[in-house]
Amino acid sequence: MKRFAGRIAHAAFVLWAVATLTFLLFRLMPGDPTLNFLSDSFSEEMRADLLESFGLDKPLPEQYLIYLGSLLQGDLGVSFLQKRPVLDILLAALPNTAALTITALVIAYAFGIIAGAFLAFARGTVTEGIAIPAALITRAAPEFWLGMLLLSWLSFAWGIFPSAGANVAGSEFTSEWARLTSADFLWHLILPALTLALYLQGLPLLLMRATMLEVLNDEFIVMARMKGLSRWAIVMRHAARNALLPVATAFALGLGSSFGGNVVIETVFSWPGLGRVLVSAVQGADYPLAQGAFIMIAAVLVLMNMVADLLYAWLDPRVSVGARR
Amino acid sequence: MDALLDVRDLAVHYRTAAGPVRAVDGASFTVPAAGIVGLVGESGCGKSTLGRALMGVLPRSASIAAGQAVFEGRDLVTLSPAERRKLLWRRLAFVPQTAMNALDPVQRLAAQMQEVLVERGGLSRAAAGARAVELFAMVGLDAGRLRDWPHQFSGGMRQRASIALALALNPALLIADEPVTALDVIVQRQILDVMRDLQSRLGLAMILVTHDVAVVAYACDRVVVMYAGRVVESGPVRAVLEAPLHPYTMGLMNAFPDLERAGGELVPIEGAPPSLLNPPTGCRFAARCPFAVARCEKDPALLEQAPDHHVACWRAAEAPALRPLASEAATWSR
Amino acid sequence: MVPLIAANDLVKAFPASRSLRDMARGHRPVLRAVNGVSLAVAAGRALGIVGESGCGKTTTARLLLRLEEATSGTVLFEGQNVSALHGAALLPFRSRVQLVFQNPFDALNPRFTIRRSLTEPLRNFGLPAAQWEAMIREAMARVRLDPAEAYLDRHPHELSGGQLQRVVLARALVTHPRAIIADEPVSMLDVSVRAGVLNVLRRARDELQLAAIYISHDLALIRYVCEEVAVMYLGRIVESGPTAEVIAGAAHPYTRALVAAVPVPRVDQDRGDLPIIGGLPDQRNQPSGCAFRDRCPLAFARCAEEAPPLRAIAPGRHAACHLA
Amino acid sequence: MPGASAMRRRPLPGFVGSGLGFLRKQPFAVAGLAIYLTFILLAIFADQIATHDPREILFRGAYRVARYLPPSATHYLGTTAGGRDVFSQLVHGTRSALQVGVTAAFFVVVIGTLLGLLSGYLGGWVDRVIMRISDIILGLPFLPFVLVISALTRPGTTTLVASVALMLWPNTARVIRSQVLSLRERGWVEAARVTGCSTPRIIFVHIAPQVAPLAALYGSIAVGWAILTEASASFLGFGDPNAISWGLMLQDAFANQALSRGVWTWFVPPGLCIVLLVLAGFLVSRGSEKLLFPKLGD
Repeated sequence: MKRFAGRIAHAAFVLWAVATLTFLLFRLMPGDPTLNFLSDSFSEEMRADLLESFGLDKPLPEQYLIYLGSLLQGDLGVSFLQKRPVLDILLAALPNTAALTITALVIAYAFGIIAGAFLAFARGTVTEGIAIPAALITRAAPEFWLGMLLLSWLSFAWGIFPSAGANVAGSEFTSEWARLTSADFLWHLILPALTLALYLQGLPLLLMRATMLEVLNDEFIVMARMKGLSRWAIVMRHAARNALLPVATAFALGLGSSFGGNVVIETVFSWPGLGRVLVSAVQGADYPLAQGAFIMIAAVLVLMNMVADLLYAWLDPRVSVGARR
Repeated sequence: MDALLDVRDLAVHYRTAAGPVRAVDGASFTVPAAGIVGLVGESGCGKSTLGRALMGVLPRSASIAAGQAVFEGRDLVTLSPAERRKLLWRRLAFVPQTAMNALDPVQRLAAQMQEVLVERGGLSRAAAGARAVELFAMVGLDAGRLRDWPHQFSGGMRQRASIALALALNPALLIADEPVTALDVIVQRQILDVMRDLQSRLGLAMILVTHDVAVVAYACDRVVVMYAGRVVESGPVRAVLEAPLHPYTMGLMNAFPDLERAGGELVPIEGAPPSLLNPPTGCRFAARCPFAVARCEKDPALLEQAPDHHVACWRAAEAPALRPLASEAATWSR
Repeated sequence: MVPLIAANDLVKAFPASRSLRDMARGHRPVLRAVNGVSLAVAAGRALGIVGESGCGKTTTARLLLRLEEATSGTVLFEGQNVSALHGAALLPFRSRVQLVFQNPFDALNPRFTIRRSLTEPLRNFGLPAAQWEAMIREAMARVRLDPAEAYLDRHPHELSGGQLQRVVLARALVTHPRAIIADEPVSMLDVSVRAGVLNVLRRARDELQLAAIYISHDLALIRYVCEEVAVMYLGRIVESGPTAEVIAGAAHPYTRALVAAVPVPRVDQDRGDLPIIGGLPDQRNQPSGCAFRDRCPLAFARCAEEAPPLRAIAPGRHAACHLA
Repeated sequence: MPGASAMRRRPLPGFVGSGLGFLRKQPFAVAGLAIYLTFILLAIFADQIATHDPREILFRGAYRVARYLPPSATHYLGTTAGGRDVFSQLVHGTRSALQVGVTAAFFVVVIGTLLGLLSGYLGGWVDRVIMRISDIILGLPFLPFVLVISALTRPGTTTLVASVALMLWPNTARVIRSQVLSLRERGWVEAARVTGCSTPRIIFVHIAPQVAPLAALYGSIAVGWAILTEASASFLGFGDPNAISWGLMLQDAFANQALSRGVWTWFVPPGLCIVLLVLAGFLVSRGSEKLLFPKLGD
């Protein structure tokens, strides 16, 4: 309970710091950021109007207070280019990113945990000699390049999967949920999710293997062997449960960082997610949208960092349950 | 003598890059059906390795190179893993050192008790629950503590829980590896009392691995002294500790500060045990022994020098004359 | 007797973990690891501090060495209060009071040769470089590491535990200290080499007229090296006096339990039941009155009401018990 | 502990011996070092090895730009859509990759180690301030932050290196800090205090050499991260447009339909180079990990 409260306060502090940093970043960078973000075709009058409508004509401290205030109300401003509330644009993109990230993470961790546990028992074998470098290579490869390879192979050369987007252009759905569960969406999801999963699986695999090896050397595993327990009971009940603690934490952390880290994969597959929104906003000098997307991505990251900590504490009684006399 | 366990010329080697380390190098001793046998020696003498070899849980790099260990008529060395599993915990149980995390940190004590009682003992869950309470009571733990996690226990309580776990299936032999080493004197004494009490009530056999002669003197009926991978002396505690036949045992007895023996210089054994990578030929203790003679370049056999009192020393017959010399510091400092 | 090193009512409080309720009330609970310890040791004398782990004996040693800041109380060295000294002002004290560590395998920088480890204090305390070699050799001879050349250019991992502990002692002695504090100096060593290290320690104390403080859980060891002993329980000294007298006729029930529990290497011990109840309590939940009363077989009503002060019970002897 | 005394007393080989043993026992690390060496040579002799000027637009005949040429004896990997030689771009790309990787890693290691040492040893408010700052940085999404910084300032290598260093030092600092926290409790550090060592001397003479291998390990991983980040940023169009880098090559290929045209000789090699160079860092760190933490070995 106390830990919980402390951790939330900490997350709130980090969020505030990130929001402040973002504010300063977009306003204090060398050169006039407003110039950066305003198109040359705007007239001086239009520019002044715009500045006023976005509150940019006020002194910086006042801007900051307005900024924090609207942030707390969930108001992220209006997009320069799309003339729609930033929040609406982001909320429209969020399900796509969430679907991609969660699908990929689940595949990656399911595979990584099982393969990692298996590899812990395959020490010194040929399998290990091939699997470890292979896992390292997937970690070393740029995600977008993996995506390019899969695209050119499975999409362009063999024509199995669609090469871009989340749905066939012009399709209509009764609800967002109907869209996300449609066969068309899932079909579009496969290739980007697979690419992301391929990139992500190395971490749980190597982590699971390493912690498993460490746990298998622990005295309580030796004790379990002495007790004559079955191999299955030793591995599943004792070794895996202990080894999964750090992997579970990594999952939560991975969820946080993938939300923003998908930028390149969403670009390669033209996937209409948060990262894609951020990139095009930055490229198109749509600064309220860029700022909003950045803050939302950061918020998810901070939130998941917090979840990871709490998850670890919850899973490990040594952290969550105090000593008794 | 009808032995429960008969260890003959047991050798355990560790594979290292530099060659085999002979952690146990031809150890022989017997354990009677009831009573506590102290296995005593310094760190690196092979006593812990020996305990683990008997349980069949040596690390990957180690293996039994020779010898046999006959337990209830069956050789533990040649037993198939499946056969061994049948014996483990039901006939042969283990109490670890407290400092090690021998209890699974993410499972409550009740679950760890249940596991053994149900899966290895074949009890129903209800019967296992009752038995767990009974076992906790036997070692002086409150039944309510079964719901606790291991990290909530103090060192002494953890050791009581380990003993309760080990006794769960009424084993014939309990191997305890330095069970009181990491504990404070008062807790140490309390644990030893629990072990002695349970041994006499249940009439089982125990091997108590320790580096502390005083623990042996307090808790054991028999003692096996190991040095550099070998047994150098064994027999009833009284015979061995009151009239040691091996110079190493004599040295160990004198090296201890004694609460009731006043002042004077302590008698150190100069030098250090030999490397087990390439152990010297002949008597392993010769390099540090003040009584070494030319004969000691050859291996002394472990012989029955007095009734039930075995020793591996060429000069065992002269022991009564050597003992007073061994109690003087000048003898050892050369 | 003029004490060389003395402690006056030392207290070390650590912040204990706070519950939400504590926070709401602005309450800051503390754990007193050391709770009003006073002691004094003269040159050429040795005091043993004995007790179970968690009794505060190691913290007391660290407070005496100024490795930790006391919450209150003072440390006096040669009559001077050194509690307030910091930085360079502390250096003279540091060079005069040295520590022998418990774990010899951990007490020497693994990357340094023995010579470099012994040179460090000489350099730090600003002794002229011309004297270094002679002082190092003197220290090595004092701990009976002969010939010194056989050890000086080696690294710690090349030496055995007994040899390492002698090097640790040599490092403590190399700057010619006046007082030495040894925290469990042999508990990590093999039994057969313990006696050698203890002998070297005792000889060094006699020859150099050092004031020595030994920290140990082992009364038998204290008996061998110390004329005086102080028994600690939950941060307080509960009994003190000449070692032989305290062991032979303990006045505090805790001391009696400790004496009864000490293992001795002899057969036929009829040592009866241990006169103590249960295990060490959680420091946060100490009983009212005497801290030992819930484990004491002799406790009576007064023990719950009133904490017994440490008072003189015989010449040179003190105990904190209503029955003493 | 079985055989502990035997191990303890076995003399370790000297520095040279352990170096040679390292090569023999750590095939991973050797492979990594070999890859590094190859790329370093490529970068040094890029002008000699490259067959063309990587920026030069090549022509076929008088006025036809030589686009999408297949691999041949003159163009080992063919040409780009803009008529430039792929192989020459690849070779010259080594320079920017190494430059970005090494400088970023250098700053990550220096900042991270220094702050980790101070935070871990000094504790108190120094520790709190450093850790709070690192918390905040860990709350910033890595790649989006780099993109925003690149967009708000002049895009280029310096910006990239600076933002990568700024984002990555907390990881190193935290690991170094926790190592220092455990080292601080070691007897020999305590001994240094008792024997009158000044705090800077304890930190830099006694403790720093112990954490150096760990810092180097994080450095070799940071090399990879920096290169990957540069590639991603370039791919998204936030790199230095005038540089010749693998990331830009991939962006060029992607933007010019190399995928649908199946011009794999254009987009596969730069990716492979990135993989190899990043992998080299992982291999070296894995190799040295075994050397650093023998307990993990067996």
